[in-house]
Amino acid sequence: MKDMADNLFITLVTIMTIALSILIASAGGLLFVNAGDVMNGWKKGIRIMAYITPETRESDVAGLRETLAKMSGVRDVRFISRQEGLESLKAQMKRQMSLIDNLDINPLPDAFEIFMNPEEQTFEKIETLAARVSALDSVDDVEYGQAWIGRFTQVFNLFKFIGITMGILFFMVTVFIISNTIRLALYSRRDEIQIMRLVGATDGFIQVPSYIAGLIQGAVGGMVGLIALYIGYLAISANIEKNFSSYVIHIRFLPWNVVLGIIVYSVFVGWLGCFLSLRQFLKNN
Amino acid sequence: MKDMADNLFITLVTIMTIALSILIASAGGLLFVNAGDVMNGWKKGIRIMAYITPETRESDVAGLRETLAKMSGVRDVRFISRQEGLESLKAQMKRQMSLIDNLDINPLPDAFEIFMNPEEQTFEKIETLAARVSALDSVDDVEYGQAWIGRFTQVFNLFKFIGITMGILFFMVTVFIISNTIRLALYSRRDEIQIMRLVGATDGFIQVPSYIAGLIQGAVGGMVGLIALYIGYLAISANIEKNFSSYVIHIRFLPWNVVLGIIVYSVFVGWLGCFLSLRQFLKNN
Amino acid sequence: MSELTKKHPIVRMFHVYKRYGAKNALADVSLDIDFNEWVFVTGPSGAGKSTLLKLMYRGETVSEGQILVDGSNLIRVPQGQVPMLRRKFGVIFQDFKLIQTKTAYENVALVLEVAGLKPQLVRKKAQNVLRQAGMEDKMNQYPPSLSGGEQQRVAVARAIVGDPKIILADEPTGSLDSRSAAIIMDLLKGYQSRGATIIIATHDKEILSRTNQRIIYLENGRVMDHGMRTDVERNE
Amino acid sequence: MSELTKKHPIVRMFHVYKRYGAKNALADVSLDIDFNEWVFVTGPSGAGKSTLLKLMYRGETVSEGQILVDGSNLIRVPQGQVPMLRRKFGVIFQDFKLIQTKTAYENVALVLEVAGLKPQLVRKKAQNVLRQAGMEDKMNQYPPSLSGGEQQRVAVARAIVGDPKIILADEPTGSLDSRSAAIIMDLLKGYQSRGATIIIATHDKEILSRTNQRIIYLENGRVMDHGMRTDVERNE
Ligand SMILES: Nc1ncnc2c1ncn2[C@@H]1O[C@H](COP(=O)(O)OP(=O)(O)OP(=O)(O)O)[C@@H](O)[C@H]1O
Ligand SMILES: Nc1ncnc2c1ncn2[C@@H]1O[C@H](COP(=O)(O)OP(=O)(O)OP(=O)(O)O)[C@@H](O)[C@H]1O
Ligand SMILES: [Mg+2]
Ligand SMILES: [Mg+2]
Repeated sequence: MKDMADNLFITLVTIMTIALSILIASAGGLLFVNAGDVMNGWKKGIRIMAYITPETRESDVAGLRETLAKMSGVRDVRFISRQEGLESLKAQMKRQMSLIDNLDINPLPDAFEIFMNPEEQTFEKIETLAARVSALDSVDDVEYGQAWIGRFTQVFNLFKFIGITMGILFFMVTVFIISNTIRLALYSRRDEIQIMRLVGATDGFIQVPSYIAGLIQGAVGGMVGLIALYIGYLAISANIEKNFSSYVIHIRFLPWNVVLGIIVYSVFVGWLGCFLSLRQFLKNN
Repeated sequence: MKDMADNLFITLVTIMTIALSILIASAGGLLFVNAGDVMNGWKKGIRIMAYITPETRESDVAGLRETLAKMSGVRDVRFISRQEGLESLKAQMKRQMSLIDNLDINPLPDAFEIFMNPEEQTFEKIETLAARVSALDSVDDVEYGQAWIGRFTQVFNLFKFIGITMGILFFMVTVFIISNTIRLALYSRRDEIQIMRLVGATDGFIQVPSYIAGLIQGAVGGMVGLIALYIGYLAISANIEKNFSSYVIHIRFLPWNVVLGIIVYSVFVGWLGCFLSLRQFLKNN
Repeated sequence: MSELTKKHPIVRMFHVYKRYGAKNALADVSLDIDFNEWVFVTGPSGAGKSTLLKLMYRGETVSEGQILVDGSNLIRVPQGQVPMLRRKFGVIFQDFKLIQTKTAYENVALVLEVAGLKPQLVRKKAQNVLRQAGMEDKMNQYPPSLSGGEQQRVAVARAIVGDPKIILADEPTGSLDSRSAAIIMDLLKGYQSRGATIIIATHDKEILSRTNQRIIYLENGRVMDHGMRTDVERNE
Repeated sequence: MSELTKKHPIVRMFHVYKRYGAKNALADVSLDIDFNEWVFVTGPSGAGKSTLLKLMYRGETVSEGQILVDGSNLIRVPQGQVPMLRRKFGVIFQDFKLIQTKTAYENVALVLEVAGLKPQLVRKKAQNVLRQAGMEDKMNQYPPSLSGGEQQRVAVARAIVGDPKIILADEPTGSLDSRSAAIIMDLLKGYQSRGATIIIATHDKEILSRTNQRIIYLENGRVMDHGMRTDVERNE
């Protein structure tokens, strides 16, 4: 059939368009998955240090631990003696080692290290908890880790928000471009469709091949996009590993359920593109 | 003219496609411009600390300064006395202040802080310079700031590489999608074009309206894309400013020459899309 | 078809108007066409012949008046039933309306596929009817590579392949030499004898002068002459 | 056009073949058509009439043989000069080939715009020729809203509007009643009297039987009869 050759071109255009949309969108997804990994790594590092007043008696420390452990949002509490504290400080300060070597006494207080449940770890929650811990009698002072991580969480959340907004936008854009591609394809078939109707074809008969084509194009486009992403991923991660050994975080590919979701999504997009363009086309032609 | 209504749809599709391509590509550009700003800010912070051996005489220090200042890639050299060093250390360590208060003597050596020319500031250059400084007799030890910034530069360069690769890919994708949209539009006009040829129209006569349309579509699409980007920029920067006051870096819009370049580029894309599709179309039809 | 046979009108029109803007393409047309009848519709260019046929298969809808086809009132046929209505007709369009991207064979077979026939039956019927129209050896060519007359014969084949109750032929011999035209007319006569109703719009003086069938003469959208079957000779 | 007038051939064909695959659409056709002559081409459906005309304006290229048009050898005309060659012709295509998305007026005006005429002149000429073809009141309609005969008259108007040297008319009256057909033939006669050469492919017995012009009879791609102008009566 001659229309196969004509249609082949249009089919390829549609598949390429879907593949590119999926590639770009899922590259964004890959970025988020890995940025999320990094964020989670950092989040695990967030803890609140509660420095205990020197006057606190040994026996009260156990009570304090209980109190802290019962506070909402707290996952774990660890006691760090002043000796431990000095050791870790020494470990942190390589250069200024001599500075610590010259110490006569240990100036550090005992402390509790408080870990939070990662799910509940928002900037606000950390601040609230820190305030409540700080209000306790036996607590001299509170330091909640790298405060910038809290800030960073907010920046990350902002980017997540931008990402989701762009994702929705991108979804609409993809559907738009694809339904237009399909509509242009139908457009070049409008004489044919008109004639089919005149010889008694139902809308169903006319639509079925378009739907089948749409679903196949969606599936193939999605897979091509993902394969391209995977190749890109391999190239980049190889590059990163070569240049940075395991220094920088290990990047991983999209989990298989997301991959599956993307293919389902692209089939859906193929279908939706067909649905929208066919409905409008058959109404107007 | 009735074909205006038909063409209007195809014209809108083309413009929207160009606008979306430009939006996505220039959003990437915006990200890079601002990431570049941040990087440059960080780069300015990179310096090499050269700790001077305690035995060095006062008079030799001046000579050392000269030697350092003459080294290639060095922009500025600043002497930091051991007193100054201790002060800044105290400033850095809020919590462990008591630790320093308990010091009997100042354990720090005198040092030179060496700043590099930002243009020449690659990771390799920093390492080379540090090695050469370290080889000097009067230099006890060398510390080049936050080594991670060097690493970070490399990550950034990798991303820049990915960005440029994606940019080129995106350029091709844009041209591809647009030339296909235009080709599909021509496709639905192929009877018309064939008839025009039969009544003696030259290829030029047939092409001119398509080219004009292509250029206008390119320009309008580019502008629509940039306006959409600007609106998005305003929304996001307002959001950032509200949430983080001036804590996070101030983000800026694309400089005007880049904006101009993008419009020129989108006009060029419109033209190229026409050129490619027309050339092939007129050959085959 | 003697005058004694009881009439069973298959198409009935009552005061039908079709307007395009201010223009009446058809005005106050009333007529009955009997089951198994053979009718010619003639008249000058732009008289409304094609419009008359279009209204019957609901290619257009009436502006005013009523049309009954095979007992059902066209304005009452719901949109979803229009394909069923159209399958009662075999239409030879004035401009052929062949699908340019399908071969002659595929164009003909489409009618049967649309009706849901089995593939082997489709093949047999479509090939058979193309043979009758003298297009056997060209059935794998695409319309643009066929001569005008060849395209017309494919259009005829497509119209009759589905064994429709009513054949609407709009200028079915306009692109044909007299020998090819005679073959087509014989083909249509064969279908009539198997029970079909035949309605032909034509300018062809030669065909009109030879017939003893009813001729409906249109001018400016109005029926000027109902030409009963008995008045064989017509003065144009 | 007496026999004494010296012949100036405007179209010359020498042993022309046109093959589509194994099929000869035209075989060994040699003929001369004189400047200002009026020639009919006839023959059964698929004989090669349209193909013969297509070769003249280089709608197709010959498989073998040579064609001279107005002194230039068609196979030597470079691709870039084809538009110029085509402007010498006014072609009435068998399937009209009107642009569906342009009005009747725009379709006719296109020929003049293509040739680079001034807008006011375009308007005047196009409207004038549409009036002559009897399409004055429908010139702002689109082809799909015109009747078959009306479309054909627009096609005729388009063919003559550019004052071409040669008019190629492929079945120019196929969709027309005899009165409209007579108007078109008169229009063409007027053009001949102003110096144009007229070549008409037709089946129309009525027209052929009335003429005293040369008739070229094709069958199976071969010229069976060159019909010199003197032999008025033809046996088909
Ligand atoms: N969609 C339309 N819009 C406006 N006018 C129309 C439309 N369709 C048909 N007409 C007009 O209606 C009139 C009748 O058209 P119709 O096609 O029925 O004529 P016809 O008798 O078949 O003529 P012909 O012999 O030339 O084919 C014509 O004048 C035509 O211009
Ligand atoms: N592109 C093509 N490919 C294959 N065969 C073709 C092509 N064009 C024409 N033919 C064949 O060439 C033959 C002559 O065609 P042509 O159109 O010249 O006939 P014609 O004399 O004009 O007939 P009609 O009176 O039916 O219009 C036909 O049999 C046709 O099928
Ligand atoms: Mg008609
Ligand atoms: Mg022909």
